[in-house]
Amino acid sequence: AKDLKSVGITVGSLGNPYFVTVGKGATEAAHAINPQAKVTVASADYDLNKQFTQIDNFIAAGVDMILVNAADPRAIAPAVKRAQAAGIVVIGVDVAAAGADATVQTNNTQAGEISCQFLADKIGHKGNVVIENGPQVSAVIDRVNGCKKVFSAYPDIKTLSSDQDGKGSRDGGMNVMQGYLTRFPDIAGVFAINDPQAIGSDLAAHQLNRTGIVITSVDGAPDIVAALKGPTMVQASASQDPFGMGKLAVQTGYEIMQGKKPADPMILMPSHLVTRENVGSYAGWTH
Amino acid sequence: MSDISEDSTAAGPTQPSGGAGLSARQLQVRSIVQALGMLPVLFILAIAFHYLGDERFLTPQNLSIVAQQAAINTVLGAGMTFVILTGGIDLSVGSILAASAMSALIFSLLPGWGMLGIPAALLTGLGFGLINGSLIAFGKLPPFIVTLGSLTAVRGLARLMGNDATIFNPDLPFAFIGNAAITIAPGVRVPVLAVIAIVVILISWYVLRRTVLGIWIYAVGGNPAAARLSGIKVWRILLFVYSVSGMLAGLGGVMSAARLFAANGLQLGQSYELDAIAAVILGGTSFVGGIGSIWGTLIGALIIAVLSNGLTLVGVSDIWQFIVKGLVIIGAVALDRVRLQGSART
Amino acid sequence: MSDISEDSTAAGPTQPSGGAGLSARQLQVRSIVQALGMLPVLFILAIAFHYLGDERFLTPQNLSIVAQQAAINTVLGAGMTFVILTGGIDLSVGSILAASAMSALIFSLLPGWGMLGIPAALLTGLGFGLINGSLIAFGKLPPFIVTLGSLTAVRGLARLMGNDATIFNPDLPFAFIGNAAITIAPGVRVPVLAVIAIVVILISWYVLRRTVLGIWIYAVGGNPAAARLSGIKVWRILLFVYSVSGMLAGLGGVMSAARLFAANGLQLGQSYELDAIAAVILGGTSFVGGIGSIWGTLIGALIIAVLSNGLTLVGVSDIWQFIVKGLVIIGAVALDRVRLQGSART
Amino acid sequence: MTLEPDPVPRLEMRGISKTFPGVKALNDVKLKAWGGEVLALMGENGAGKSTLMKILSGAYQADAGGTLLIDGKPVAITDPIAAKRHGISIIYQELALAPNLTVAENIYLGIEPSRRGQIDRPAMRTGCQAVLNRLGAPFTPDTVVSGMSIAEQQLVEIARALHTNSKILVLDEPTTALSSRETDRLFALVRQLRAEGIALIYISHRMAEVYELADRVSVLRDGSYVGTLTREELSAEALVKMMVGRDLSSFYTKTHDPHGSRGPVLLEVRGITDGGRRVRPCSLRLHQGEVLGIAGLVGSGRTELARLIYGADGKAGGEVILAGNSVAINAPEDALKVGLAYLTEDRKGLGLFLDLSCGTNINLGVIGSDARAGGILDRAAWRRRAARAFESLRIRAASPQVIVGSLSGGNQQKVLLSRWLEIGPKVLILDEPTRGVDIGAKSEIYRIIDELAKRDIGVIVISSELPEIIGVCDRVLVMREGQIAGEVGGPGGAPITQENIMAFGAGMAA
Ligand SMILES: Nc1ncnc2c1ncn2[C@@H]1O[C@H](COP(=O)(O)OP(=O)(O)OP(=O)(O)O)[C@@H](O)[C@H]1O
Ligand SMILES: Nc1ncnc2c1ncn2[C@@H]1O[C@H](COP(=O)(O)OP(=O)(O)OP(=O)(O)O)[C@@H](O)[C@H]1O
Ligand SMILES: [Mg+2]
Ligand SMILES: [Mg+2]
Repeated sequence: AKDLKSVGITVGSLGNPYFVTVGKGATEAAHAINPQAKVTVASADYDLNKQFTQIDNFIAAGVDMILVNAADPRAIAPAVKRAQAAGIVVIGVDVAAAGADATVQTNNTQAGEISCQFLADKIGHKGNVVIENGPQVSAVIDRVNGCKKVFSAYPDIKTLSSDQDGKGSRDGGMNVMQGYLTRFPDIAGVFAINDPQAIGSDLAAHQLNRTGIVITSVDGAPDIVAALKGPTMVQASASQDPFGMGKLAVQTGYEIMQGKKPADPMILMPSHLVTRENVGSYAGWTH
Repeated sequence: MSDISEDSTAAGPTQPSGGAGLSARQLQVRSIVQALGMLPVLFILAIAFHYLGDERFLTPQNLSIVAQQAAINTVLGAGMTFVILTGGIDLSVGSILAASAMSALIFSLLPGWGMLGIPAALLTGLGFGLINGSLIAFGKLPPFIVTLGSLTAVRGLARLMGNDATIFNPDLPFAFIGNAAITIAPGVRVPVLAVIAIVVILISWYVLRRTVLGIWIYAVGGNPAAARLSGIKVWRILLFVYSVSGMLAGLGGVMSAARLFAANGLQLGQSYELDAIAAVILGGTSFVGGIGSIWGTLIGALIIAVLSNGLTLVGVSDIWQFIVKGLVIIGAVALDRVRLQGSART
Repeated sequence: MSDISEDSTAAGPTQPSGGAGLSARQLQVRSIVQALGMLPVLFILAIAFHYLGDERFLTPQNLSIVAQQAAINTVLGAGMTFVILTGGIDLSVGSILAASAMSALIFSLLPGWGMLGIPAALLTGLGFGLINGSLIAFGKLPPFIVTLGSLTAVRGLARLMGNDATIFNPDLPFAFIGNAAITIAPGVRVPVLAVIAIVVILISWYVLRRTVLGIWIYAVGGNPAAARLSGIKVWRILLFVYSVSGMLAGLGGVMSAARLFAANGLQLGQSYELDAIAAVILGGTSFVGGIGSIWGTLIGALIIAVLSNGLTLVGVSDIWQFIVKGLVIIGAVALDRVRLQGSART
Repeated sequence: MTLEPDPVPRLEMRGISKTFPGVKALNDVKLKAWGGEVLALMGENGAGKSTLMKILSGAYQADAGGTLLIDGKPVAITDPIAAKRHGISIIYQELALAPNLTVAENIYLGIEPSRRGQIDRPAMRTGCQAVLNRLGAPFTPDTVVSGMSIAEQQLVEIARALHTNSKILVLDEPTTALSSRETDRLFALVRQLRAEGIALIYISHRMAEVYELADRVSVLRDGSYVGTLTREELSAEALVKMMVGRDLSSFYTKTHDPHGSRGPVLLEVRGITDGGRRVRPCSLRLHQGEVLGIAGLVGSGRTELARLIYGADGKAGGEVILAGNSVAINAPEDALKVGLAYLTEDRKGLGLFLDLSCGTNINLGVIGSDARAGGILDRAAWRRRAARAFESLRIRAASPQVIVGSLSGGNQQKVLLSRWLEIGPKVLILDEPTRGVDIGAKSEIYRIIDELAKRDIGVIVISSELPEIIGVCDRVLVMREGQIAGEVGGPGGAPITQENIMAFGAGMAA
């Protein structure tokens, strides 16, 4: 059997704790296979050039496996090919990577759907909603599409805006939400593309003494757990399992190294909704 | 050869007979015009946004939001003004803000001692500022490179402090800093963040205009060699300005932590340095050093905040926000230039 | 900085009798030392990474990767050198690179005319450079603000060009630029990207050192007022340097497009300006203008690439990469300063 | 003015050496100065005078081995503050002001009156005004330095040095930009300070000033001490011989035809004005082969007039006619194109490229026209011209590759002058052409002016040094308050004398 000596991981941004957790899951899986295995996690900051460079560096460093969270699912293809030519197994994580041996990702469209379905139900299928967009990466685009699909099913739900970038961060979400709240006197619900934005939006609403807004998002991050338990307007988050994702990616990659290809190279991890009701039993990101 | 020279001077030494340089009065006027130079731009923007945005811009509530959004950049810009007045630059403020916010949150989690988060953040900022300043003052290294280095290194440290995760504290003991507002008149509430920013501006103004230190800062920026020959300890001035900039970045960290209840070593403060520098330069402070005022920086920071807030309010899409913002920044200085035309010699 | 440097042997008509300035020989040595100043740093880094990284660093394959990684930054740095030599700055290169790469890809998709992508990108870059240059040369606006404005505005345009999506072309007609290598000796293959970078450096060197234009660029940077009084058309020089910087950013766009087969208006080229400026300043070019050399920029760009590549190779974690990178940048200039000590005038 | 036979000099420097990277600027120099005397320090450009004084003021550190005694006690001067503490004040040759600050702020820089850190501006203003009054300076304490002319800035420097009570006052070429009125003022002050018992060290290249003021003269040559002459021993020949190491014959030589056969009018300026801010409508004519002087008090607008003619500043009205053709001059390059050149009075600020080599500075005006096709430098021409300039102006530098910033002031001036000589202009305006230049070089520049006139070039000389104006010019215009107040010399005009010029300059003559 081929040995797993080192793994290279390149992710969109290590500033997002989500990807840090992916890295931890992958590290645990790698160490389970070979306690001496070296795992390097690099942050591409969503720059394809940087990501290519990192993959080249991994190739030069002679890793056995690369987990790539592609800055662009299609455009990553040449780099994937190069790595495979050097005999490296390439696994896409969180986002598809064209040409990769396999991809492990959350079903983002589904996540957007369940989050917005919950929102729609909570507001009684009518009223003004806002989709607080984020950096245009495929995961975000999928969530927004999933969400839009749900909203469009209800003629009484009106989407006021979906073209503002909350930058995926708390203060980005807060600033954008402040604008929304000033602009729109009547908002029933807000779907934020990730948890930090949702919390930022909640902070903004609190500050402006606006109540009764239903906020939902996607991620199930540690801080949303606290938010769901506390006095916030955040009602639900479609959870992802980054730790499990990293683990599964390495395990899948290791099997491919041993010659066992998965039946479907696209492995979708379903998202579960974490709500105020079930948050007590939610295990969170770190297993 | 001195037969006629006596009486001609009797005409009075104070007489700017024919040609002396600009008088202080003129200069003061010019400097005020320059500092307030961008005020018209600010007003035009505000009015435009008000009418384009369904008259929602100039409401007390929204103005308080704008003030809040401008506050952190104003504080960073004040520190940056000190630095740029000496002819330097500080690229590391965004990273220092992130590290200080991390400090603030880490200490805020100490049971019973949560308020320690504030001094911890200030000291973190001051510490990094001192390191920057020492390298520049004693090592005589170029400020751009030193602070570019610490932009990178401090960013790493900030991430290390939180183990690359977001630290959050929903029960932040100093949350009022980021969220409370002070009622200064019936119905007029000023956010604490904005009050802090105004206090920082006032102190900066006092230091720059009313103290010896202020003159020395201007002198070092105007002609470092002359300052040195006058016996000014240039290294002290440099140490001071970078420390101030660091400490104010630390204050920015406290403000940001208090506003968000959370901090993240990687994301927080990314490219804040550009906004701070933009505020300073929009405010008419010169990159070569020695010329500029703190009021300009305040107005510059307000313009930037008004732009972001107003464009969102009007519903301009994110893409067009970029384009419009860029053009307005250029347009603002261009306008300023047209207004001040013909005041410079070669 | 001895501008016409070769014949220091032709002992001048006057003798260095007693009190004269530095001799030409000394000056030349100093200037070479300055330009090559960072070479030792480069060597030390390379050797350290080689031994820390299981002897993988100094392999032909890895060196070719490093060369490739340094290539784009070198090209941007060359343009930036021109700009900084005149005392200016160009913050917009990253955005221009993104917009040009978008142009390259959009045109590359025209059936049968795909090669048009190259001139399209170059012209896009040149166009934006010309706009920057015009605002600075004719509008007399501060370069920092103008290019900060275009950093933002051009970024928006780049996103607009691709409708905020990635444009992808797997059959890029000029893919060889980003992927092929030229065999210059048996077993020694140099990536085309690196060849382009070297050619750009050579041409820049020629322009700066062997043409009238080059001397004018140094003159404008050294003393713009004197340059004007000497009859140099300062506006032309400024227009030229910003156009060059824009066009080279366009070339960078072609290189990036060819390497990635794709371009994205939002993500591509983010904060590349900082890397380019860092390369220039690490290379010993002075921010105030008038002093510096293109070779220094090359070495600066190589140091930055070696650092990124080496740290990953050695398996340093992302956080520590930040910290180490920052410290090495500061350490490098500090070392340089120690080496050159005692050569500064009051 | 007899010297008290005080056995202990106020200041004694012994065995002072100073090495810059690549240059030994001073070699085992000694110097003594007593209180109540004016010691003139003389020497050619680059002899090391300024360097010696900068060591005294703490701006430079001498090489190890020298000693410095004040009132017989050895002292260590490690920085400018230490020098101030020992009562040493200095007026630097190269202006050392912060241009963005006001006069008062500059004068008090480093010694601001303050109460608990807060500056006492009224005290500063009053103190400053008092010194300005003593100097008769034509500006206020609140004037910002960056808008002032070089002469005015020099007055600020002087005011700064005078305003502290010092035991030793060094004046390094304080009068290079001053006209006779300010100079007289300054001299009166110097005499007064001497009477108060202060030791004054006075550096100048103007013989007349040295004769007038000096009690003793010490001479440096090539960084070494040559000797000291007392007042009784002082003679031009002896001094020149000590400084230059050879005899220097005639000083002002006029071999061109002053005005016997006047050439045609080369340059005519009609009613040029900047709108009345600095220059009210001025008209003048310059003949072929004529040397036209422009005299006037500091701030009378001479520089501004020249800059208007040259196109350096925008004019509000007026016409420039060259060789009978009206020419449109809107920028310096337009002036250069028609053969009109202007040498600035501010060589560091507006003239030289301090970080570029001497050769490039010399060639800067002509590299464009020398260049081979495609703008490629003609390096042979570069070397040829640089070598020629070095030879003809006796520029003291190791080679043309040396950066100009490391040269002494006088040599820098020669480099700048040769830039304009190389372009071969038809009309050359020289603004304070001999600022800070030693006698050898001065006579060289006078010879060149004469030479230019002989080649039918029209030369305008703006100078604050009346002997110079009188010595080299054929005709002199006198400016006052932005206008041409009168004319002396020329065929049928009043003779060129100090009295005549000053009468117009001060507005005494109708
Ligand atoms: N850029 C400027 N801004 C404001 N005032 C100026 C400027 N330049 C010159 N002046 C003033 O204009 C007057 C005329 O200056 P100018 O330099 O022409 O005088 P000048 O006769 O050449 O005397 P000198 O050069 O000896 O001072 C001076 O009083 C000077 O202070
Ligand atoms: N900072 C410096 N670095 C290198 N060389 C210097 C420096 N300062 C002065 N020199 C050199 O030292 C020598 C003496 O210069 P200094 O300025 O003392 O001459 P000076 O006698 O004052 O001449 P001048 O009459 O022209 O003012 C010159 O050769 C000069 O080039
Ligand atoms: Mg001197
Ligand atoms: Mg003058």
